[in-house]
Amino acid sequence: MDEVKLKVFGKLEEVIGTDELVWSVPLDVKTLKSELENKYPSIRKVQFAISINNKIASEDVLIKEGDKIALLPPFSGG
Amino acid sequence: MDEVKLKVFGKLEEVIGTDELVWSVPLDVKTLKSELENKYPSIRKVQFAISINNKIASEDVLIKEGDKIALLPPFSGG
Amino acid sequence: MTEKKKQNAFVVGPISPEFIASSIANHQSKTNVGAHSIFLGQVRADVLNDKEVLAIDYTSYVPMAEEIVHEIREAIFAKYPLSCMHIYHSLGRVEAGQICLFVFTSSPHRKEAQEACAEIVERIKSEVPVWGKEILNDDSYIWKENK
Amino acid sequence: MTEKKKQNAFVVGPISPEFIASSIANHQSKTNVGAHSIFLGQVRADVLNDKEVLAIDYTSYVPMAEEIVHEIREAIFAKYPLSCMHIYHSLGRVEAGQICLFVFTSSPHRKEAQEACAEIVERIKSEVPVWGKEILNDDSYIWKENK
Repeated sequence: MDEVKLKVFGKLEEVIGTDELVWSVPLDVKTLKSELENKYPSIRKVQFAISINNKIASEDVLIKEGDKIALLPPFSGG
Repeated sequence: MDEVKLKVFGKLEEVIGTDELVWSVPLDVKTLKSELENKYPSIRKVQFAISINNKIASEDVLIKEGDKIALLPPFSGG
Repeated sequence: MTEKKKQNAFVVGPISPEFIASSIANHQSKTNVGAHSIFLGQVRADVLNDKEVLAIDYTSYVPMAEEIVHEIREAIFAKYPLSCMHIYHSLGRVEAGQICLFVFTSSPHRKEAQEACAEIVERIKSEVPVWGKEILNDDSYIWKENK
Repeated sequence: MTEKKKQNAFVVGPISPEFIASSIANHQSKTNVGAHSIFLGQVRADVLNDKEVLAIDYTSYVPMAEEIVHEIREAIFAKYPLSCMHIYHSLGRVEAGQICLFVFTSSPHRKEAQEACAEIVERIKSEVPVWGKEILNDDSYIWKENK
């Protein structure tokens, strides 16, 4: 079965308890979000975006092996 | 007879040939301008404002003894 | 003399006034430049829940952040006739009163440098994956969120 | 920590990057400040009638100029919630590539510092009695006019 790594940042890293997860693919962004929320119910209270290959992805995009995925809470640079 | 000093700046200082004139007062700003243009015809081609006590003055203001007067060509600071 | 080479946007720790000075001094040879606009972000000692912010600890998803900063640079160079553009953001701990963001634009006339600088700052804050953890004076912390 | 004391706006010769750096460094104790906006005017080596501008020689009606700068400061402090404001303009000769105007505003949040800085620059250029004589590379000169 194919897998991708999910990089986890900021507040989410604390809530999930790690800076990297491994996840089975293919699946779309919306499905990844709901699988994450099922496995880590406490992340439901954290708003976050998902990036695929350094671009913020919309919910219908398919994630496949080799994609670089990251879970990004709201930015606070500057 | 009462007199004031007129400070002369920038391009006007060159055209008139000095950085200070002495002028008979009282007279209004409009009259001063026309007297200056009669005495120094070449200043007609230079746009300039007149300040009284560090404020740009409109043409109807009366200049009297003790006023600080300056002839100010267009600014070019910055 | 347009300068578009790829630059690293991140520096470790605060951005020093001396670094800013040398960045300004480097532009004395660019005699087509008439205006520089600089924005500096400085860490505020805000009071949150009766506790004072001592510092902000910045982290980033650096590969994505560098890519986004590069896209912003290209878009701003395409939109405004700039001679130069420099963008630096801190990573790691920056104390209250120290500088964490330095945006520097230069152009022949002032409007372009000023508008480009303001637009870059807005885009950096909303698009670049950087997170600031506000360290409070009782050793607790709060994750900052840009509005 | 609003700082409104009367300052002299004029400096003789160019404004150095080191002066700007120390001005920035002086604000590290102002921990309510989150944003600095800086504008720098730099002398351009424009080509006029096939001759290059080597330098600008600035003169001013200083007592009036200081009074107008003071009025601008008061008006801008009244309009924007600024923590600090600094305005410096050169007198005398400033070579192409050197800095002749330094406007520096600081505020808790960025919008106020940015807008105040831009407004000060516009007002300085249109209201303050300063004249620049552009010295050309054949020893002739042209009196500059702001548009």
